[in-house]
Amino acid sequence: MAKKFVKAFAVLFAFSLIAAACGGDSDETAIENEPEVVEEEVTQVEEDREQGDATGEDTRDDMTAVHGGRLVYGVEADTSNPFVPYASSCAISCRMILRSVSDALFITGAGGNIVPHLVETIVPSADFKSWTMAIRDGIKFHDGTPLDGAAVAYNLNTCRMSPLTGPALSQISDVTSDGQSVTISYTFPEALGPAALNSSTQCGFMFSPTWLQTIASNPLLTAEQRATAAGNPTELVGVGAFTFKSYTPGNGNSFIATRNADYWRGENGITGEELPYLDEIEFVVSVDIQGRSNGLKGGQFDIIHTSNADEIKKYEGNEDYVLLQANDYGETSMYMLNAAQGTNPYAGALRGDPELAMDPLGMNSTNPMIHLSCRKAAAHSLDTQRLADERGAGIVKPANGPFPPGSMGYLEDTGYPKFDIAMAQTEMEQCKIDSGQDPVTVGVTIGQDPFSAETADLVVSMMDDAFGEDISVVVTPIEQGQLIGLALAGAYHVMGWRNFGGVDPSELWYWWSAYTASPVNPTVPELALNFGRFVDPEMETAMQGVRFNPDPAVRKASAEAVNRLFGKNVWNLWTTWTLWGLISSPRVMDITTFTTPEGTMTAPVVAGKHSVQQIWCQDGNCQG
Amino acid sequence: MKFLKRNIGRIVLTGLVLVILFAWFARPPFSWTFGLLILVGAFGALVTDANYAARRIFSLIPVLLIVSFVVFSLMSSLPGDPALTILGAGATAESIAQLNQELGFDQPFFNRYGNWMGDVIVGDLGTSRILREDVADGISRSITPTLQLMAYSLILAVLIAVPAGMYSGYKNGTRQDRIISYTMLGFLAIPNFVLALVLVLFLAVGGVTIFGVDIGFRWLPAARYVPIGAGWSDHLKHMLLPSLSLAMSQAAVFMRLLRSDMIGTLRLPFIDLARSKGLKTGRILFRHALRPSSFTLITVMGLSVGSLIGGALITEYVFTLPGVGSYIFTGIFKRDFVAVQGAVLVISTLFIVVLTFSDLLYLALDPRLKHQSEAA
Amino acid sequence: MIKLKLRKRTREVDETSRTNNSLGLMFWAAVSFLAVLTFCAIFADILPFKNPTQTFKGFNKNGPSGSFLLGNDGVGRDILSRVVYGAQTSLVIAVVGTSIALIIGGSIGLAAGYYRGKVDRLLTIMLNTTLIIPPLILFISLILFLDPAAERRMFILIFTFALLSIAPIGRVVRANTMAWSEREFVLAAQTIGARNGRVMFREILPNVAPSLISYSLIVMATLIIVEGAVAFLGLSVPSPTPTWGDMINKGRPHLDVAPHITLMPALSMFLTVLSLNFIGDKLQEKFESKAAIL
Amino acid sequence: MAGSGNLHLREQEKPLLRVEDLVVNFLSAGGETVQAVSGFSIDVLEGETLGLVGESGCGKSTTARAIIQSPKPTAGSIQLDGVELTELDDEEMRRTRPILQMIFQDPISSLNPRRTIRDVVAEPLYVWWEEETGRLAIASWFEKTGNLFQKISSKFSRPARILAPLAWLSLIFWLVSEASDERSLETWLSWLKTPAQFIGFPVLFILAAMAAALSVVGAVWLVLAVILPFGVISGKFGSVTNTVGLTGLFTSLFAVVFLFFRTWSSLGGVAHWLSSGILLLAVGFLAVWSLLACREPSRAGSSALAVLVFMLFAIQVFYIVGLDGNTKLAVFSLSAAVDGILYWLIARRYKLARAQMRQRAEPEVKRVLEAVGMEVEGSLERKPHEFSGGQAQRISIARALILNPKVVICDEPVSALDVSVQAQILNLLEDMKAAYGLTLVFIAHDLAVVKNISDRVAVMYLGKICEVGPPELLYSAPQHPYTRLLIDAIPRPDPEFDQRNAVRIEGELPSPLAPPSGCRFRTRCPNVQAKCSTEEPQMKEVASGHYVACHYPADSELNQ
Repeated sequence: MAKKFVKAFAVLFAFSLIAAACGGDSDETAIENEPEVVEEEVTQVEEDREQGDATGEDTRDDMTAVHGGRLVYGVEADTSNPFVPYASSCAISCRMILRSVSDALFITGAGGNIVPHLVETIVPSADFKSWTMAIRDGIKFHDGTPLDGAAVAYNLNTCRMSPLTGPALSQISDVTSDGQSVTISYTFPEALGPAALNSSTQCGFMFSPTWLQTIASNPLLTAEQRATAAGNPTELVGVGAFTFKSYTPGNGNSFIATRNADYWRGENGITGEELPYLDEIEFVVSVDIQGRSNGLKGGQFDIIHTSNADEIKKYEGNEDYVLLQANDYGETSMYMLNAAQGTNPYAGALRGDPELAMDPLGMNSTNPMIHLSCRKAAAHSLDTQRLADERGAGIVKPANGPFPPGSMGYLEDTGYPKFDIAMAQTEMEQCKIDSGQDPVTVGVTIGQDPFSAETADLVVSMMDDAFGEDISVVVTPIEQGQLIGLALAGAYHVMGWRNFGGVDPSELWYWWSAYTASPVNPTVPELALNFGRFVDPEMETAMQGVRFNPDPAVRKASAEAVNRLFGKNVWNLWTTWTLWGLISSPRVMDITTFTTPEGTMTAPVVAGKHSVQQIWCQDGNCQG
Repeated sequence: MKFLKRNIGRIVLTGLVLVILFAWFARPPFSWTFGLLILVGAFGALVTDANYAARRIFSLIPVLLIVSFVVFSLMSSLPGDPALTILGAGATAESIAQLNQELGFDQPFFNRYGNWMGDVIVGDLGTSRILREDVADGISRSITPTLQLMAYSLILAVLIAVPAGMYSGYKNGTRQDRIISYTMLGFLAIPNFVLALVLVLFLAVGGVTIFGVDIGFRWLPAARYVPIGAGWSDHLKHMLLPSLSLAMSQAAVFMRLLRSDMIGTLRLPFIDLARSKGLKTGRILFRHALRPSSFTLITVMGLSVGSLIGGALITEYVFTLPGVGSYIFTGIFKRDFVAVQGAVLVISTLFIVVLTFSDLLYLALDPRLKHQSEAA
Repeated sequence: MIKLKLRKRTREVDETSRTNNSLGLMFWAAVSFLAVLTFCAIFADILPFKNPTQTFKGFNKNGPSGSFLLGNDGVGRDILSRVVYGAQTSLVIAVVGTSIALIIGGSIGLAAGYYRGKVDRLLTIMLNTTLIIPPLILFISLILFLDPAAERRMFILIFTFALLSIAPIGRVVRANTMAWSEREFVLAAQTIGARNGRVMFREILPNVAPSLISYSLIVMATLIIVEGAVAFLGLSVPSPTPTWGDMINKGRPHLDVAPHITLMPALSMFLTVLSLNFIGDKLQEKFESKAAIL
Repeated sequence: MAGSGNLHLREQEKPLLRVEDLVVNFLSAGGETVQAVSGFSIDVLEGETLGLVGESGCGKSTTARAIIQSPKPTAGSIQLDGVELTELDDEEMRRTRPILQMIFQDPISSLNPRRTIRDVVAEPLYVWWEEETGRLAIASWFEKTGNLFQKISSKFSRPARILAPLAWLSLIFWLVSEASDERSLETWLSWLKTPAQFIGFPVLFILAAMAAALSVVGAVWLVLAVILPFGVISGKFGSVTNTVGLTGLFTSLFAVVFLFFRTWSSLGGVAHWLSSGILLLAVGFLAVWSLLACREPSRAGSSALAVLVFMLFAIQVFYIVGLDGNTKLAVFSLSAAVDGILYWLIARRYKLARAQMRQRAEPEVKRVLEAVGMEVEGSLERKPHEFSGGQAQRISIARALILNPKVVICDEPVSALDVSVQAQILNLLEDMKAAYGLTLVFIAHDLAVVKNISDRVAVMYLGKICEVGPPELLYSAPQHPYTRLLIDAIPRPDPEFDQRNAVRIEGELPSPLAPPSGCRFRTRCPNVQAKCSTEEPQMKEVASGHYVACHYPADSELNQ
């Protein structure tokens, strides 16, 4: 239930088939009446939070935006270096940076639909195996290279060829371009199409091919080209509202970008708008939430983000600061369990080794969590309501599955084990037999910030209360950035984690698919997006219903089936639904309000991420 | 030459101050600054006692070799495959082997050490594959805040310790002495991370109320580093709290030393002579008693660099300063052994040089020592 | 005018030298504090302290109350018992670390100061090499590179602490030994045919011991602070074993709403370190003044 | 005048102490040579008292210390009862010390402030009795255990003393290794927290925590395994290198470093290589040491023991490296038990003997204290600083006398005392001399002091002898101008004699770094001639038993 888990490369695949296919015609997001009094606002937020649809919308009175100002954004981690999408383990802080220097092909609309942004129109072939996009004409990268079909194709191909992002794009068979149009071919009918390349995915962001060709790590380069490539993979050249100025890695250091006068939505651009308003934006890494919060109070930061509900709660009702909360499309906090054991015929079939062993080195064989009884025992012993109340300040809710309230697959009762010490002890007896251990020894890996560590203490104490001498829990704090590496390599037993944020369940297939569950082997790590490495044939069937069936009722039933499978097999120990908070000085305006050139409202906050082009400061001065 | 010899202490001190000022305004690479500092110190010592200084400087070479070896073997034994760490999760067996070859990890230990040392001697600390920058650049960048933090702390500590120590030594045994001594003893017992938290709570964050009285203030910033280039006052404001939290325990150490030395000095006959000449107390204290009482202080100031470096690491952590402590910390957690190796080597070298240097400075300030060392 | 002042000063000095011989109320207060703390730490299991890792539901961040004398921490644990059990960790690490350093540094210092010459030079170099890498940097490098998974944390902690304290203790012993070796009773002992070891341990060591012990107390105080710093960075003995530094670190997120979570361990660390320093100081003063008489 | 020559030595009479051509040079901090004593020769017959006088800094005390070999002189010969002291090794010299005692200038400084008078005076007895009893204890133990080491040499007390505490540790560690498991720290801490067990074993607590912290109890065993044999070996070979303590230190350092690397090597890589290297070094070191031991024929018995212990040690070390966890523990426990019992047995014998020592020494202590005129009642348990200077000097004399020495060197024993006490101490020394048949070398800077006590007086200047002779001749007819000046400087109650008219020594003593050429006194001599700067005067007899080293002694024609 630790709060600040680095999210994996959320190469998130969007979303609803129909909405995408129709190209975003629906403009259902009428601006709601804004509550006028702060108290009402608070009440409203509380209600939204209960429903799971706190959107993080900036509902303050609209004033006329003014130009100028320098915004300092305190972000939670220095999550990627370099930032080039094909090589980046890009978590939320990194995504914010990408959003400042570039734009994505598509963007998530306010209703969860997909809205074209750099793309003008999108047309699928009849069999949905090939999609053709028309790119807006006249957009230029910061270095003057025009954004045409070839540039888009080049960007997509770098991602496809990269060992890091390639597997997630494995269904693309070919990308061709002609003038401003790009055609993407798939190996099987893809109902979503390239709409997946929206602002939630790092590969949706476009960067200058001229610049990419100077980067030595570019997988499209030949060996000779690589030898002479001298570009810096952190000095991003995108199409965005801000141009790269400087980047120094490390805690306390920052990424600085200055206003792009030639932004395609600016006064010199093709739309003739006035974006962006800020002169400069600086993302300062401040790993420690107390450091960020103190910095905000001390005036060193103008805006910070956090998923620490305890800290968010402190700002609630504080009129000195603006607090925006978002938990729709949100992630779930959990203790991820490594279930690698036996063989994986699914991934094995792809590799020509049907007997593919999941744990060839026996690294996970001592993990009791490979036994269902142990997983159940652990789940029964966790008082998630108490976790939500004491660690989440009561403003988050205990989770029972990967789908939060409001989501398609959400269920009141998923069959996930409830807090019940008697049941837990019964299961533990079975667990001791299954695992052959007494006491049962579990290693828990968590982030090293004090809050997560304290939460882990609470969890350990709950298990102690339930099992006493029967269990021995060893907690290991690790730096946030390291967690992802261990998860990918499978070098953990239990890990504090936060994941599965997304608008539609189909986006989440690769987290749960047996095809993406690679064996545990840190010496030859293979990309395993299914970090828990569970192989669940029923899950495969259920996910196909979600992904390929256009019937909403079937999709909903399938998603619920997925949810129940998680409840039944206890692949993860759920704790709470994640709540994101954006806290800023009141001078910072329109923090999450963003519309496309066509005037379509976009989703304010998607799993903590929001747009920055539209932000402005009162009197053109963010510090006051 | 005679003038030189007689005033060598002053000349060296002036030289040092000039170098430091030059370093801050003209911002040369830190290696130059160090070189200059060492040169000035060595010059002072050479003029005073060439033999001794030369011996000290030459004796640095084996020490530095030991340090480099220790650092290198420590970092080489780190668990996990460095190539894998560098390449990240998507690495294949071939690419790991290739990178290992490229980085020379397939070579025997001593070959690697030799190669590394060869590079280090010409100032090339290697390239960090994880931070993707030259390690020397990274250290140059991050050492500035650390050195500033250490320098300000040292200055603050001296500013607090010297008057307090002198007064306390002068008033030895009185109530004032006891109050000052016990207060300083208290500061000695407060760990700097606790002091940092307390200072932030009361002086930076605000909103602390006790019985309805607001005792929290928002006078000073609690996070971030502002370079000198962005404005002196802003820079100093941002550095004040970190420096203060680091300085207090040092101040306590200095003050206690100065106090006991002062008590000793004030008992010496030449102080009575000065008194009998009718000099004012202040003049006696500052012009006559301070200098002979401050030699231990100077030595200990050199030694305190070690604890300052350690303290700076924690202070940087609490105050989000992008110093060399953060650099090492990040490097360690990201298993970026090239960066850590370089940074630890630089810091240790800095530490040793400062230690030696404080010895030499001591010599320059107090030429009597030359004779003492002969007599001993 | 000046003369008057002078006379006054002299009288004050006399007063202090008199008070130096009695240790004073503060000294005994410090000793009793440490005694109580040590007693509680040793007998924590027997005394009626609550389980330091038990989390009491609904008590999180509660202030001091009847059943929880120092209040509860962020997850409802009893701060009082955590402070006491934290003392266990701090004291064990500091005492064991200092003892090892005392044995090794003491013998090195004794040999260097007694034999002098080449032996002295060699041993001094050995001492100085332990000073090469700044303490905390060395420490963190060791911890993270030797044992990222905290399995042998206690060993590394003690080992490093001992390593860090050898040089200072060795130097003190060496200087003291040198001074005492000048005394003629050392020559007298050699003259009656005592072996070098006997001279060192029977004649010199008892004279060096008082200042050594008072200095060790100060070293111990420093170690407690360093252990706190390391725990504050989350690198000390793995959680949930309570340590003061860890408690301070974990209280940090709640500093504005529940400062007592941080304050209590910080205060106990402060008092312990203060007491150790104070006792060390006073003993040193006392022994020095006694040595001056001899 | 101060000159060379050994004419004054009495070859025919077989002196008890004979010093010939003694040279003592120091290196100053600046690297220059200080010539403290250059070519000093003297002899002392049995029962005779030699008075040695000269200014401060002339090398008297240096001579005295050179005689007792602390430090050894640069060159020259010192024979005590026919034994050449300069050729003895440290151990042999140590054994010779009881017959050659010394009384020091500063009575307070020469008594250890932390010990009672009883212990101060009895210490020499303790030293030698312990040697005796320790040797006996071990010898008898080895006899019992199969006659393996019958020829245990006489040098075995030290191991016993080291072994006493270590034996206990051995047992303790044996217990620890028996009781520990993987979570040994917790086990041990909880075990130790139980008061009854805790209070008795504070040391155990610390060490057990260490052991538990190491998680490899056997590893701690290694430290012991290294230190224990070295205790034995170094104790025996202390005399070979005189670096006993150093050896022990090196060994424990080896062990610590080895331990460190061993832990480290479990992580693989270069550390493993290093640890093997260090282990190899340590073992090699030991091997060389043992070989060295075997080469000394006089120590054959103890060498055999050394080899045995070394083998034991080597076996233990190799077991650690080669075995897996459980076997390792078993082997350790076993060897620990063997070692522990072995050492414990030796120590028990030793302890018993020691308990009686104080009691045995008491009559002896009382006897000498009474002999030097001290009030025995109530003073035995007092510390030196509770006595006056005169009393302290008496204690000092008692300590020197308790071993029944033949020769006592008195290094300015009265110059730090009040004049009234001086006479008492001088009388006491005369009495003692008579009572114990002592031979005294009495050093003073004051001619008046030695006048009555001495049978023969030698005058020293800048590291050389100027004049030697019986006091009656020397005082009445001093031949050397320096002697004359010294005698003139004695204050005398003769109203006729005007002190101000007496010839005075002018100028400072020249630096011993660069003594004057020729006659060393020439820079201050009132009668200096050209010859004095070129030629060094030789010792010549001016009257029977009266020798002088001067080109122009007082009785010579030139002076008349």
